[in-house]
Amino acid sequence: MFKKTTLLALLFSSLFLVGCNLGGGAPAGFDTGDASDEAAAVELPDVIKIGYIGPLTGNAAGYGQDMKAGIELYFSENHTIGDSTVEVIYEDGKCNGQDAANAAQKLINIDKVQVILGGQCSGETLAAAPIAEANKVLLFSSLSSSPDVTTAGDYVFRNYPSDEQVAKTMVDDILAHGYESVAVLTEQSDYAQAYRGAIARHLATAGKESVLDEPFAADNTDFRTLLAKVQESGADVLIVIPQSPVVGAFAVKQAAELGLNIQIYGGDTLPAPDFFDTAKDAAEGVKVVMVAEDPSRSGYSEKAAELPAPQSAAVIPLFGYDAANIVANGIAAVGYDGTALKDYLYSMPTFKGVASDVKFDENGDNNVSAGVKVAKDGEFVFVTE
Amino acid sequence: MQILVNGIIVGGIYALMAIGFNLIFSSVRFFHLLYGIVAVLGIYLTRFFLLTFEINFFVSMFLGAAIAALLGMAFWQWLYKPLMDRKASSLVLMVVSFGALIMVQNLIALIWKNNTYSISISETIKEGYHFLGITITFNQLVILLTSLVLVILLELFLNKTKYGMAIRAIGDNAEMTTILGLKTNQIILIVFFIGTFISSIAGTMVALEIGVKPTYGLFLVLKAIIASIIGGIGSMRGAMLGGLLLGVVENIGIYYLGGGWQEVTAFILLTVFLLFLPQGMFNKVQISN
Amino acid sequence: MLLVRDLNLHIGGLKILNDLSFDVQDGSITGLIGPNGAGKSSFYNVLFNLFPASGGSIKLDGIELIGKTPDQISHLGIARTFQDSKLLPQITVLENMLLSSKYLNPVNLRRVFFGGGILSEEFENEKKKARVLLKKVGLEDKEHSLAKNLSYGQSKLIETLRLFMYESKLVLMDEPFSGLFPEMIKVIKGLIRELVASGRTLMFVEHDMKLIAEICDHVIVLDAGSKIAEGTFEHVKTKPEVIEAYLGD
Amino acid sequence: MEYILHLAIVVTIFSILAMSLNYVAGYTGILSLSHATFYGIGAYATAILTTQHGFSFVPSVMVGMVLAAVIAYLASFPILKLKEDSLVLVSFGFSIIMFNVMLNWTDLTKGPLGIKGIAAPEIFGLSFFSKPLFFALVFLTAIVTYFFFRRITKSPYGIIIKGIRENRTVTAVNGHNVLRYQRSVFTVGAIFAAIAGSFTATFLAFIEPKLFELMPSVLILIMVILGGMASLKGSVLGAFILILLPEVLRFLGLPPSILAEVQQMIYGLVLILVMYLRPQGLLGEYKI
Repeated sequence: MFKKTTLLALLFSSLFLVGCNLGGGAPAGFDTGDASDEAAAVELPDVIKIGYIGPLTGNAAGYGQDMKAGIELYFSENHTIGDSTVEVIYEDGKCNGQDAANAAQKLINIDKVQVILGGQCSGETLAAAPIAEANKVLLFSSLSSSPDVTTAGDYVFRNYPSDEQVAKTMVDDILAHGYESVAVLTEQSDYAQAYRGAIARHLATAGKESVLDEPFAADNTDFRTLLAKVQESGADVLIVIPQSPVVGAFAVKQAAELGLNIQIYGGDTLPAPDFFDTAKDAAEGVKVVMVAEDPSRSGYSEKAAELPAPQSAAVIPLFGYDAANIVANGIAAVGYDGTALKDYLYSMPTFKGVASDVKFDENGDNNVSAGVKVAKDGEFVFVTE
Repeated sequence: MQILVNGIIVGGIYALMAIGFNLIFSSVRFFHLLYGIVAVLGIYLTRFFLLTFEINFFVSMFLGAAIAALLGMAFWQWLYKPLMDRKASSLVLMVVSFGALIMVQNLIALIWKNNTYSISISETIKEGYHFLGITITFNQLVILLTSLVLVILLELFLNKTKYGMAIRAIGDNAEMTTILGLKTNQIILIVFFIGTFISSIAGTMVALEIGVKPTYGLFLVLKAIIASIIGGIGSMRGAMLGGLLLGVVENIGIYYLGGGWQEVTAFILLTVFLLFLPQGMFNKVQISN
Repeated sequence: MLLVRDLNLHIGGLKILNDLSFDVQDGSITGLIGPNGAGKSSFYNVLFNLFPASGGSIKLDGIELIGKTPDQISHLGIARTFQDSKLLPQITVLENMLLSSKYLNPVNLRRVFFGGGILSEEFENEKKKARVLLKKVGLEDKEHSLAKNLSYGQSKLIETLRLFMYESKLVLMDEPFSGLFPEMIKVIKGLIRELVASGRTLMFVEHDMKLIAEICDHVIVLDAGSKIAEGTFEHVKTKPEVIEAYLGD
Repeated sequence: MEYILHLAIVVTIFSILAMSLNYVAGYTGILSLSHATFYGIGAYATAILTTQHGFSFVPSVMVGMVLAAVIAYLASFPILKLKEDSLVLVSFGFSIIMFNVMLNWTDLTKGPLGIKGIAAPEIFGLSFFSKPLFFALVFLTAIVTYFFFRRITKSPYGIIIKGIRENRTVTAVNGHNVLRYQRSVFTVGAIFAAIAGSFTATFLAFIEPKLFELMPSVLILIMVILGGMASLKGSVLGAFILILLPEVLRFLGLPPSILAEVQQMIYGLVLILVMYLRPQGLLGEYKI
């Protein structure tokens, strides 16, 4: 009995000691004064540590791994910034807030990074954002597309388009093709639900309303009953926004089996080999709206060729590549400091990346145009009209 | 109408899962939560044979199921039996089973990744057959037929063979089996083999419809448990009807409440049965009381 | 003290208890005997409403017990033991004893936190009482052992001992002697005498006719849920229906 | 060092959860798989009230506690009608239903998008934004929680609920209203889970339904089982081990691609080993 008590007392007191002494003087976040003006004379540490948070395991791992591959490619080409070597520390955010928050704390406090590339899922970014803000660390997300990220904080940036933009392009395309009644099926995930809201808003702006708008359970792959409902609703176009390619593929496959021959639009989560493995020939003609991938851009094809086969879409690792590039440029220009980097990003001229042009607005968002692609012979190609 | 058909097809798979689960539960009397994940392992093996050696679908399915079934026996012999010999409570066995479920699930994820994979018989997606205002696909016909054949074979086995009768006896009374001249442990091993075999086949049917991923282990065993309880644990016919009812109710739920509430309908059904009809539709044994 | 009238218990199509009627006199020791399955333990269970009676009445000093919950019935002054020792295996011997304690007011969270020490004072008294009892039977060193670590005889003993923790009027015992060695039987017999001496009325179910003859002043014989005889042991043992019931068993 | 402070806060919050679940599961024998639901109710109450209705922290916690109590009390009616395996199943079903409510009632909870920008607690004008202060607050709450449950379990009340865990019939026959005690225990356990939820909401500043799904409930139960049923100290130890385990793995240099799986496999292994080697848990006496 005595032993147990002692053990517990030790545990608790060690926790408490840590809390009171070691943790003392941690940034309280009140003083926002010391904006860095030392940008002119850039002094860099011997080793520059850059953090990464993204889903490396789980359902969304494809995106996290692709992004990681892009970042790895950049730093394998450019080992150093100035004279300093670069070390990227990859942490698994598992596409959820709690793990991303733990990872952010670890990166910021143990590894002392000034820059985190990530998170990739919006949930990761939103949970990591307040920690990054409080510690004045730059959080550069490439993939989080939730509109909420726009206002997540001063230190939060992304080079990927917000769902808001992508949804507008989709709705415009649907209206341009003269479809009358729209059915919308969205997965119960942050990304898909944000998308759903954006679609509804853009339809409303055009004076329209969907004839069916239903969420489906996360990772659900049995769409038969929902598709029967779509059929009954008399929709002539169906929007499916899944979190992962396979989920979307099952919707497409089962629609074909049901004989539901209407145009299907998907989110930018569809393009992946997985999608075609499952949907097979039913994929033909499915349209997706995503960031305007432009293979004619300088560097695009070369870099794409050097990367391992993407698990999501070819353009994803290139956004990672660009993000790494921008951050490296920033560090070279203003030094290894979160606040200085933040100011640099807001004021930097348009960056000509391999994936897209990048120019941040006052919210740290980047205006990238989106385009419509259609599935043809096992891959998505841009519609040229 | 189409909703009903969808429900019956999904329900047929649940029914198969429930039958295998029931078989095992009535001989060992604890929740064998590993049941689902071993079936999932069988599906991955099926897919592995299908893709690597390009063997016929049905041959792969039987190979996968047989290996899974051997694993099921191994789990009984080396995981549960030592605890059963120590007279551990059914809760302990359930917790151990859950721990093993987590381990196997993550092992599968390590080997084959976390993604959803699909399995298909043919290389193209064909539109289903339409008649009487409903649509049914080739896959679904395969599912219905396989389920039917399996159920008939099992009924014959349980009623016409010495082993089958021993299995039915063991649920009620362990002494009976000794009278029949068979060792209890042998019978339980056979039960694990057959139960797991059925679950793996049922799992492959699921994969034909909606694909497979590591987390489906828990999903499948939950459906099997719910269907068994609805039908009445210990009763084969109950398990079948329970599975069908569950499938139909779930699909009606999706239709009227919306896809977001899919999981909820199943558990409401379970709660209603546990509270008001704890012995299920065909009672044989009442659980925990 | 206890009036049982036309008591019935039907489960499914089975008549477990059938129009049972008898009285238990104040301060008496009443034996409830009969072959296996006669309904002796079932009577206890119906009395405590563990099985709901299908009809009839049980009155304790004029208060109807049918329809009351087990805890209410206990508070009216009835205590009981179980056939197979129902000591709770994973709590200590002392805690098993204290589970039978009654406090002046219901034990609830308000009294735990804002009772002004009254509850803890009562609690300490109960603990003292339990320790005195344990000491009396020489089990004081087992106070903190888990009940599952006791021998069969010891747990039977504690089961009887804890009847003293509560000033009950009526005590129902279910085979307190079964499976015990003679010395232990002697100890428990002594405890039973003390229970009676303290003014409690006793009922008990027992198979050993010698013990029944020795202890009981009144005997009720059940067979297949019905009372077939009643009176002193000497009286009932000569009755042909009693002999038949036992021989036919 | 803020990282260690961060982990200390997580451990402390989970200690509150594990202790309160131990009160429900370890002491009273109600093996509930819905603890994370009440944790979520507290978190959402604080998140919604402070971000949208201008509540300050303390009143929002109180609303969360009341809400959790009411919902737990109502849920206890179906859940406590059952025992053992079926109770586990129905409590699990209840948590699935509540998870879906959090997911689908988007007007209130914003569904899968989650709620962000939850401010740090402010009590009597003192802001707990800084980590050490916040830790002190959580730590104090954990100490209060510990002594609260200790006081109960050392009183006659504790003996009665342990009796209920062991055998409802015998406890009832000894004059205790079993159902009333069980309801009270279930409700009080839920209230403390809600407090932990309020802390988590302000601590992470962002919450989403996923945080309160099945796995957290299971994780808390594993903490209780590992630490020891009916041992409050054990629960603290369980929380300590299971929260720190994955963090230690981060430093082992395992490739991140297998980290999550390995971590989960260790959870599974821990469960099996505990059941085989020490079914009463590290500091407990009671075997399930």
